[in-house]
This record gives sequence, C-alpha cells and structure tokens, in this order.
Amino acid sequence: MKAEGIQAASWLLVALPLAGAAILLIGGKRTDKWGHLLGVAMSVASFGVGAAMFVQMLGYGAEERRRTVHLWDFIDVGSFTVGMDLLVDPLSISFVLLITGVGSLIHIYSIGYMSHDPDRRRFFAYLNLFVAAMLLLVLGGNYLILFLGWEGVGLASYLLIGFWQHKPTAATAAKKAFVVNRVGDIGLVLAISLMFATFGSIGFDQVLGEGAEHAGLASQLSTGTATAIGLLLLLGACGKSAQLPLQSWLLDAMEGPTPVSALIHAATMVTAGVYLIVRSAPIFEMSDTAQLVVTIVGAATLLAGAIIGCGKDDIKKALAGSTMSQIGYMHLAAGLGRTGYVFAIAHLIAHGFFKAGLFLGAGSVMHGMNDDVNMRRFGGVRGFMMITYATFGLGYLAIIGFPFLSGWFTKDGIIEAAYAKEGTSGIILGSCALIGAGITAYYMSRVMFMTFFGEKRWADDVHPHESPKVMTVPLMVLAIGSVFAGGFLVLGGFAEFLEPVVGKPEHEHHFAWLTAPGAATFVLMLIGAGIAWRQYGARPVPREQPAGSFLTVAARKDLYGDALNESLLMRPGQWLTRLAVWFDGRGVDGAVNGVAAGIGGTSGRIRRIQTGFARSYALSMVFGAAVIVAALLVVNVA
Amino acid sequence: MDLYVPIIVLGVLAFAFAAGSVAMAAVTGPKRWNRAKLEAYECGIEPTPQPVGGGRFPIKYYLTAMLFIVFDIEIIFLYPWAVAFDRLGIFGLVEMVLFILTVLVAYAYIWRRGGLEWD
Amino acid sequence: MSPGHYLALSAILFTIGALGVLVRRNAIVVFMCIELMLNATNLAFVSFSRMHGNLDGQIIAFFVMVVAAAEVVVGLAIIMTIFRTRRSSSVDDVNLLKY
Amino acid sequence: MTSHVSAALAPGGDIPAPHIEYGQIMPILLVLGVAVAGVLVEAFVGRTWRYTVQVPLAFLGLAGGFAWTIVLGLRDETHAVAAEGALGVDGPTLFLQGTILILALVSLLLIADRGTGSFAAQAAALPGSEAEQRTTAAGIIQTEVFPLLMFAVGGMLIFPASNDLLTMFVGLEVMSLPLYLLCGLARRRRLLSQEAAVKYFLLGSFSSAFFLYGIALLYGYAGSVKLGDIAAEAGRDAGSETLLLGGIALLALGLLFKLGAVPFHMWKPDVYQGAPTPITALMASCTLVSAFGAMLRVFFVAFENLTWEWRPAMWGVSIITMIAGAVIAITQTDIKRMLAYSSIAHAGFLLTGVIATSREGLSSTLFYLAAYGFTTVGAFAVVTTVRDAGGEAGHLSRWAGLGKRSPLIAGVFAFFLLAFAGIPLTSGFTGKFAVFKAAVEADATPLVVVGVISSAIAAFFYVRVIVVMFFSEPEADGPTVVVSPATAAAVVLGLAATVVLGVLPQPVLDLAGHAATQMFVR
Repeated sequence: MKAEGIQAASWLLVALPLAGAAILLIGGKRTDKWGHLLGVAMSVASFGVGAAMFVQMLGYGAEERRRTVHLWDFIDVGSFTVGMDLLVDPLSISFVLLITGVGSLIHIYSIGYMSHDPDRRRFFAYLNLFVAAMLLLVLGGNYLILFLGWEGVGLASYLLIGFWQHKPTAATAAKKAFVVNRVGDIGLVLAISLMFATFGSIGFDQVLGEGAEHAGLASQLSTGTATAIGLLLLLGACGKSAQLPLQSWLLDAMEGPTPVSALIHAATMVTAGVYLIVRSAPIFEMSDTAQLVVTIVGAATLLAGAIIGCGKDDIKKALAGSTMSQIGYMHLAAGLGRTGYVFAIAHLIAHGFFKAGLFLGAGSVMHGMNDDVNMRRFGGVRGFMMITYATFGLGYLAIIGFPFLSGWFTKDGIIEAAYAKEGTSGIILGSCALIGAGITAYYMSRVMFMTFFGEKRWADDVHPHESPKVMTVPLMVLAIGSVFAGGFLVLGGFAEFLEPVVGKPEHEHHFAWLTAPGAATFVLMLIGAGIAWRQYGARPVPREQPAGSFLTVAARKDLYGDALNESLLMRPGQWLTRLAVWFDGRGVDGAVNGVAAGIGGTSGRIRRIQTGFARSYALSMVFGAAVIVAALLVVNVA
Repeated sequence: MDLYVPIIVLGVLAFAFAAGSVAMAAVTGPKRWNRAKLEAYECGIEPTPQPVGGGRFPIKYYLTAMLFIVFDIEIIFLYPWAVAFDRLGIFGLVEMVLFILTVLVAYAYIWRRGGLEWD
Repeated sequence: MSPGHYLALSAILFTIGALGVLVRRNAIVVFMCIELMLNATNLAFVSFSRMHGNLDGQIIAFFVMVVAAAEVVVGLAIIMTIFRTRRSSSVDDVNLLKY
Repeated sequence: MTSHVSAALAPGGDIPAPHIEYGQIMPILLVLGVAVAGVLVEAFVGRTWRYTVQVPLAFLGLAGGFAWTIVLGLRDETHAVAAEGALGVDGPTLFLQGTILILALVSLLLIADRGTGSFAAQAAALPGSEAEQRTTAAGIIQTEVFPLLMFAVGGMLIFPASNDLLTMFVGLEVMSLPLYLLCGLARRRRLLSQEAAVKYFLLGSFSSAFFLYGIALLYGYAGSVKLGDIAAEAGRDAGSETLLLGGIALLALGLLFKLGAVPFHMWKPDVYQGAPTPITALMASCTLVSAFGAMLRVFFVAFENLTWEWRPAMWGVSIITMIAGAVIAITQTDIKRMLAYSSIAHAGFLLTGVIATSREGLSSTLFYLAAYGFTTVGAFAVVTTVRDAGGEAGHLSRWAGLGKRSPLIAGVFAFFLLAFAGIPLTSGFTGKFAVFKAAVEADATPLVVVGVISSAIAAFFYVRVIVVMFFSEPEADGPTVVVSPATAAAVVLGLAATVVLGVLPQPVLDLAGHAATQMFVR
C-alpha cells in the first residue's frame, strides 16, 4: 500500500540528518560555532517526523499499517528492478523511534561531553551521518537499500571509533572493526546474491510477502536454500552485532568517545543484526537448522559476553561485554521463531534505553574523573555525583532484571520463551539464558560497587564533580525509559502492534506476573549480586589488578578472541599478501636466483641470463600463454 | 588426440631448435664478456668516430636510419598500386595521392623541425 | 617443399625470436628479436595464403611490414633516449620501477 | 578487402572501387585528420603559438567526433558494416567510441593543463642537461603531445570497431605506438618515465607479436581474417582445431595484455607509475575501454560458437586477475601504483561480464566501462593536484593528513576510492552489480563469489588511503594542493559522472542496454 500524508515524506527522516552531516562536513571551520546545534536540531527534527508518522500509523487498522514509498528506480537491468524503496511498518517505525529518540538524547548529551574537543563539529557531522545511515537501514524496502544503510553505519562507526585518531589504539580499533565487519558484509552480500539468484528479486514485498502470513517467494524455498541464505544472513548479523565468532571488534571499539559507545555500540547499530534476522523471519522460518544456529550463536554469545564482562576493569569494556551478552539474548529470542520475535524487539528497545543510560552514566563518571576508565581507581563516587549515581543505578537495576523494571519484563520473557521451545534444545537454551542472567547480575553489581561504593581510590589531582545539565537531563530521560519501557511494551500490546509484521505465534503467549523461570531468574540474580557484594562491596578493592584465576585471565583477554582471530584470519591473510608480492616482484627472478645459488659458483652465466625485470615480465607472459593454450587443448580433448 | 600430435611435435621441435641454438652458442662460442657486447652495434667493432670525450652519443645515425625506414617503407604500398593502377581507375589514383600527401606531412614536419640537417 | 615446411620454419623463427626476447639483455637485440617474431608471422601469413589460394595473407604481410617499420622508429627513439640518459642499453638496468 | 582482392585475381577487367561509408566512420577520420593537421601545425606554426593552436584543434577534433557519434546513435540505423566490412558500426561500437571520445576529452583537460606541467619541455634533451634547462627556462612546451594523443585516440576508435583482425591489428598499433612515446614524456622523474616507456614498448610489441601470430593461425584455419568468417568456419567444425585453438590463445594473450589481466599485467603498475599522470589517466580509461571493446567483439563474434572451449581458461584468468589485483594492491605505497593494481582488479571484474557472453553481459560491461572510466580519470586528476617541490607527491605517506590540509580534494578522492570499492550510491556499485548479475545469470556464480570476496579485500586498501588522508597528522612540509581550472573541470566531470551513474544510473543503463540490443554486427 502506498504511503500517504507525512509517511509519504519518510525520506525526510534520512534526508534531514544527512543534510546536517553534509553541511557540517562541507562547511568546515565556518560552522564550528553552531555546528553542534545544527546536528542536534536535525536529529530532533527527524524524531519529530518519526513521531508524526507513528501517530499517523496508529490511526490505521492493523492490516493497513504497512506502507511503502517508492522514490525512484535505482537500477533496472533487464528482468530485474530495484527501486529506491522505503518501507514504513510497525517494525521499522519502532526502530525509527528508538534511533531518533535515543539518538537525539545522545546528541544533546554530546554537546556537554565533547565541549572541550576542538573537533566537536566533525563529531556531530559523523553522528548525523550515522543516524541517517541507520534510518536508511531500517526503512529500506529491499535488501539493497538495507545493505546501503548497512555499509553506511559501518562507515560512520568506523569514523567514530577512530575519532580520536591521535591515539594509536583508536586507529587500530577502527581498523579492526572495519576488517571484522567486512567478513560479515561478505556474508550479507552473498546472501543477497543468493536471494537474487533464487528469487530473481530482492524486494521485501516479493521475497518476504506483504503480510503476517509471510506468503512471499521465501515460503516456497527448499530447506537447503533457506538454510544457506539464513546462515549467510546470520554471518552478516554476527559481524554487525558482535556475535561469536565475529565479536572481537566491539570491545576495542570502546576507544571511541563514550556517546558513540552509547549510541552505536550499545543502543542502535549493533542491534542491526537482530533487525536483519527478524525482518528476514520468513526465510528463517523455512529452515529449522538456520533458526537453531541463530539460537546457538545467541546463547553462546550471551554467556561469552557475560564472562568477559566479569573480568574487565575498564568500565566501558565491562559494559561492552554486557552489550554483547544482551544482544546474544536478542539473537536467542529471534532464533526461537514467532514466539520470540516480539521479545527480541522489545528487549532490544528496552536495552536501548538502559544500556545507553549506563554508557552515558559511565561517560559522566569519566567526565568527572579526568577521563579515567579504570574502575579500580574509582570508588565512592556516589557522593559526588548524585544524579549520575541515581540514573546509573536505575539502569543497573533494569539490566539485571529487578522486578517490574524494563529488563525484568523483556529478559524474563526471553528466558521463558527459550524454555518453551520443544525438545532438549529448549531446556539447554533456557538454562544458558538463565545462567547468563545470574552472571549479568554479578558483573553489573561489580561495576556498580567498584564505581559508586567503597573507598575513594582515585589520585589526588582528580576532583570528581557532577556533570552539567546538558548531560544529566538526557540521563534522567533515559533512566525513566529504563524503568518503564519494558513494562510499557510488554503490557501495552507491543505484541499485537508487531503482529502484522512478524506474524502470530503458534501458541498464544500470555503475560504472567509469576512464573517458574521468572522465580529462578530472581533467585540467581540475588545470588549473583550477593557474590559481587561479598567480593567488591564488603571488601576493599585493590588498586592494582590481582593475578586472578584462569577464567578471570581469559575473560580479561576477551576469551582469547583476538588470538583466535589472529591465527585463523590475519596470519593467513598476511602470508598470502606477502607471497603474492614476492611472486609479482621477484618470484620469477627469485626462483631462478634460488636455483642458481644452489648450483653454486658455476651459475654465473645462468644468473646473467635471468636478472632483468622486463624480461621476467615477458617470461610470465609466455608462461601465461602456454597455460592458456594448455587449458584450451585440455578442455577441447575432455 | 591424434590431431595434436603434429602441433606438439612442432612445438617441441621449435623449442628444441631455439633452445639448442642458444645453448650451442653458449657452449661453443668464445666466452669473452666485455663492454663491446653492450655497445650499441654489438658487432665487436667500436663505433667510429669515438664519442667526443666519451660524451654525446652520435644520435644522427639513428635519426637518419629512422627517417630512411619511414620513407622507404612507403614503397610497399606504391608497388602493388603501380602493378594494377590502370585497373584500379580513378579511385586508386585519388587514394594514392592522399596517401602520398599524408607521407608528405611527415616529411614537412621533419624538414621544418630540422631533422634533415646533419648538424 | 609443401607450405607445411614453411609453417614449421615460421614457428621455429617465431620461437627463436620469443626466446631471444627472454634471454638477451641488450634492448636493441631484444627489439630485433621482436622484429624477428613479426617477420616469422609474415612467413606464416604468406604460406597460409598459398595454402588457401587467396591473397589476403600476402596483403596482410604488407601491412605487417609497415607496422613493423613504424615500430622500429618508435622503438629506436625510445631506446636511444634512455640510452643517452643512462649510458646503457641493457634492459636489466631499467629496474627502478618494481615490486 | 576480400572482395576486391579476389577480383584482382581475375585476369583483366576493372577492379571495382571499394565502397567507403564516410559518414559512418567520420569520427575516426575526423580524429585522425586532426592528428595529421596537428603535425602540420608543428611544422609550420611558430613555437610561441603552437600551444594556442594545438589545444583548440584537439578539443574540436574530439568534441566533433563525439557529436558525430551522437548523431549516428540518434539516427538509429546503427547496425552496418562500413568500408567493405573492415569496420562494424553497431550499437556497442558507437557506445564505446562515444565513451572513448568523452573520456579523451576529459584527459585532454589534464594534458593541456600548463599549470601542472606534466610534460617535458623537450623529450630529446637529456635530463639535467643544459639544453633541458634552456628549453624549460624559455617556457617551451612539447606540443607534439597533442598530435600523438589524437593518433592514439584514433587507434582506440578503430580497435573496438574493427570487424576483421587485420584492421584490429592496425588499430592496436596506431593506438599503442603513440602511447609508448607519450609514456616517456614526463617533465619530472624523467628516468622513471623513460623506463616506463621502454618497458611498455618492449612488452607491448612482444605481446602484439603474439597477437599477430594468433591472427596468422586463425587465418590459416579459416582462410580469412574476418570475424564473421572465422565464426562461420568454426561453426562448420571443419579444419584444423589446433590452429584454431592456438589462434584463440595467442589472440587472447594480445588482448589480455592490453587489459592488464594476470599474468599479462606486469607492465601495468610500472607504466602507470612512470608515465606522466595525464597519460596514465588516458591509458587507465580510454585504452581500457578500447581494449575491452575489442575483446568483446572478438569473443562475441568470432568465437561465439566456441564458448565451451575458451570459457574455462577465461574463468581462470578472471579469477586470478581479481584476486591478484586486490591482494597485491594492499601493500602498495605509491598512489599511482596502487591505482594500477586497482585497475587490474577491475579488469578482472569486467572479464566476468565478457565471460557471461550474453546480451546482459555486453550491456553491463559497456556500462561498467563508462562508469569506471570516469571515476579513474577523476582519481588520476586528483593525483596531479597533490604536489611537492619535486612534482606530484606519489608516495602514500606524503598524503597523510591531506584531509586536514585540503578537505575538499581529499573528500573527492575518498569518494572516488569508495566508488572503486563499489560502495552503493556510487557508479562503481552499479557497474559491479550489473556485471555480476549478468555473470550469475550466465551460470558463473563462482566467479561472482570470487568477485565479491576480492572487492571486500580491495575495499581494505581503498579505505587504508582514506585513513591515511583523514586519520593521520599532516607532515609539516607536506605537499600542497594546486588546482588549476582545467584540472578542476576534469575532477568535477569525473565526480559528477560517478555520482550520477551511482544514484540515477537508469538512463545510461538504458543506453547501454539499447546499444547492446542487436549485439555486434558481423
């Protein structure tokens, strides 16, 4: 159905921040004075458009909420057309509101956080660029537009991680994020190519179908193809969402400014993988294997992330581990099929609020502590920054799943849904999620105690102070979200809202205030928090890192993710490059020279024959010709 | 497969002959490597007159040689035409005049730019 | 002699030329080897022309000769320039551009 | 040609005059005519006036040729052979000739730019000699560049249009010989430039000797060098297959050499680096377009019945070209050299379109050529603007922090790099997409997989340059950015084409599709 009214102008959502970024980047130093205000204004304006679209959507019946906007034909070659299409439906509008809403708050916060940075204008330009790309990703009406946004957020993320380029660690981290994401991108590109080869189309309308029935071309897929496409999509999702085995970049990405960590590496971009899987639900539903792999990846990552979070003394890295873990929950839910989609998205939104709040809170603490990130040099900050303490605390309670806060509604939902899955896999997955919840409580409590409680452990020249209003007001808004978002979504009919997109679950799920998994979660949460209290609350925290057990050391080293990557990906790559260069420049000569050296002194003449580079080029041409002739003959005979 | 026997035999023969002559030269030839081998003419005779003070290379020889080749080769197209000019008729004549004019352009260029002066 | 023999000769000449390009160091000799290859081709053209009984091959040989002459001129000009700069006509000495 | 030759064999009687369709081949005649006129200008116009006369002359020649091509295209009777079957004037020919002419015009902007002064004052003068200093001081400029350029462009126009292999060989040489000379004319770093010329010349004539021997073998097989006759003979499945296959291989070698496909690519980095940058731009765009045009014609017309024979070999070449180009480029430290390897990788991508041997393959390759040509001219134009005391700052390390020094030029270059990498909304993406799509439809999915992986590798080194430009501190004595109006115009044209072909590619895609509707004439 074609969009009308403000929805027909949904391109504004993308165009506004994009224009902001363009003005700030092209304008250069001239826009230094008011650049950050323009950035905020564009983001808020986008939010306004998004909210208006949402209101308009609420006015439609459930079946009429799916609207498309066709801007122009992008590519039309032969039998194949890809348009610049946008899709406005309950799923994309949820993301639009999250991105622009949280995004605007973080924009505002950044005014204060980046106030001392000479490059603040450029920072806002990149932030606007990110918002535009992310909105394009979720609004795209076909996989190509989605890919466009996908690449755009990758670029923005890359630019922002490396924003403080004078730090070599930041530059390395940016590069790493880029490389790892390329691996994921290959998966996505191949998935899209495969879709094109199978369906002859990559539009959501054709592939996925236009309604909750998921009656698109995907419904006629053979299991094998569906599995292949699904796994490739999952590879893409893993790269973007830092899931195993492509998780390693996220922890390093914390080198970026804290608002970036909050917006891109917690609330929005890293959840794009979840969006991709939920959006492609009709494909995953055709393959049990693909769905199972999604859940396994999710479960494994949620445990790995949680364990990594336990070992980190860097407050941002601890939170980054937590992000991995929470996104693991979302993937787990998304892999559960129709019962899980709603929880995945609900948890995603709730997580967007509380994790952004936690990161911004951490940023506020760092702001007051001379940009230190080591929690062993915090302690007892509580008394110096009350607002930060209170908002961070609410976020903390939300994430560990304290009853009636956001996390309790959404995460318990996921755990219940996992247990509800048939067979032993349900029990295993559910147990993973349950144990993960306990560990979450442990490491988040550890962060809380080490930062806000206990003795002062900071140096004499550090004078903790509360951050300015421009930073604390967004904190308070996000804290409100952390408290109420989950309940609002779960009790407020979010499931019915999303139903036209993700479909009706096979078993009607009714919310219950007290369930067995819920109770178990609560108990585990208390245990986890209790252990943390015993270790970090009741005892003084050493300023230096103790040696720690095997598991702690492993967690500190990101569970050896880097070492693994290095041996599996980087080394062969470098080796290959070196080999190729060697062959190109010296190969022919080198080989000849090598032989010559072997023969020894008599080889003077031979070496004379084969030392010229131009001639070795000619030799390679002759060689190539011989190979081609041979190939032609062989093929012809065969 | 029989089809390829001749070409393979031919290839082997050609390569063997070529490699053989190079190898033969290396084995039987006198092995005196000296600067003369790298001289422009590579015939063992030093170019005369000797470059002044080992300085400038007498490029004039080459220039003249090049010019000779350019104008000499035109005869290739004139010759067949001369054999059949009566049957080619007016079209052939016009084409030939055009061709010669084009060559004259090159001649004019060389003449005007001093390519024909010995010093 | 049948045209086949001429073809064999042409193949041998062509191979000698190609091998010469690979083993000789003096740029002018390398260049002469390339000319040898072109003329071997001419022999092939003329032999094939004889085999097929049409004149196309002979006409092509004319064109090839002209092209070869033009190539000589361009080649000599280039080789002379670099010889004057570097005082060497060895193709092995021109290897500043590599890797 | 054949017709009047066979008439000549008949004793007695007049030989009928060949029918030359002057209108159809006017772009070629115009460009070559201007080249000859350019030689006359060199001969008879005084030294001080030559530049002033040559530039407008060359410009008018190229623009006139382009206008004529458009008129021919609009007449829509574009499926004919001209000059007794020597040239095929069909849709692909006109598209390619138009592309070559417009790209040559953009390159002319760079070549004619006296501000950057890329060319030696007097090529014959020794580097560092008194004669050189004198001519440089006198403000003399080697204006022979313009006639040489026109001859080269004339050859490029003939090469993809030739309908028989002799014309193709002549076109190849007319294109190559001036280019060999142009490569050696750089004003700065004369040694590198001359070395590039020697290498290009030796290897180029080596490859054309193979090309010629391939023609001889095919002539021996079919008794004719016309592409159509060869196809007909191959369709009859008569004659010696050895001659045929050997001919295909050697012909392919000559063509693949010009494209810079692995393992015939080795000249490309050296020559691209050593040649004066405007000439590199010309070679990277026009020569590539022309060579691919010839490749398409040969493989689509002459070898159309032999797809099964040559495909596996071309698969191999395409795969190794894509991979090697991308992988080797990663460790390059010279901008021009890196772009050369990038050009090699792109040749591999383009080959997938050739391998598709379908109408889509043809039209997508045509589009990709146009898109890539503009981007690469623009990129090399940017390279000419970043200058040190000693000329262009070629080394990558000198580009550090360019984003701070000159955000605009660095931004534009970054955009070109992203287009090379095939990021959506740039022409590079559209082109790759079209080519890969054609390849998938022609059951060459493995090639596409390799292509995707290789572009992912390639993206890494493009981004590396962007990182160097934007994420490193500029050196104190870093290069300055000098943009003269002509170069700026070239950059803007390249940029505009890259953006338009990326965002609104449809008109040009349609044009390429239209050009390919009737495929090649024979």
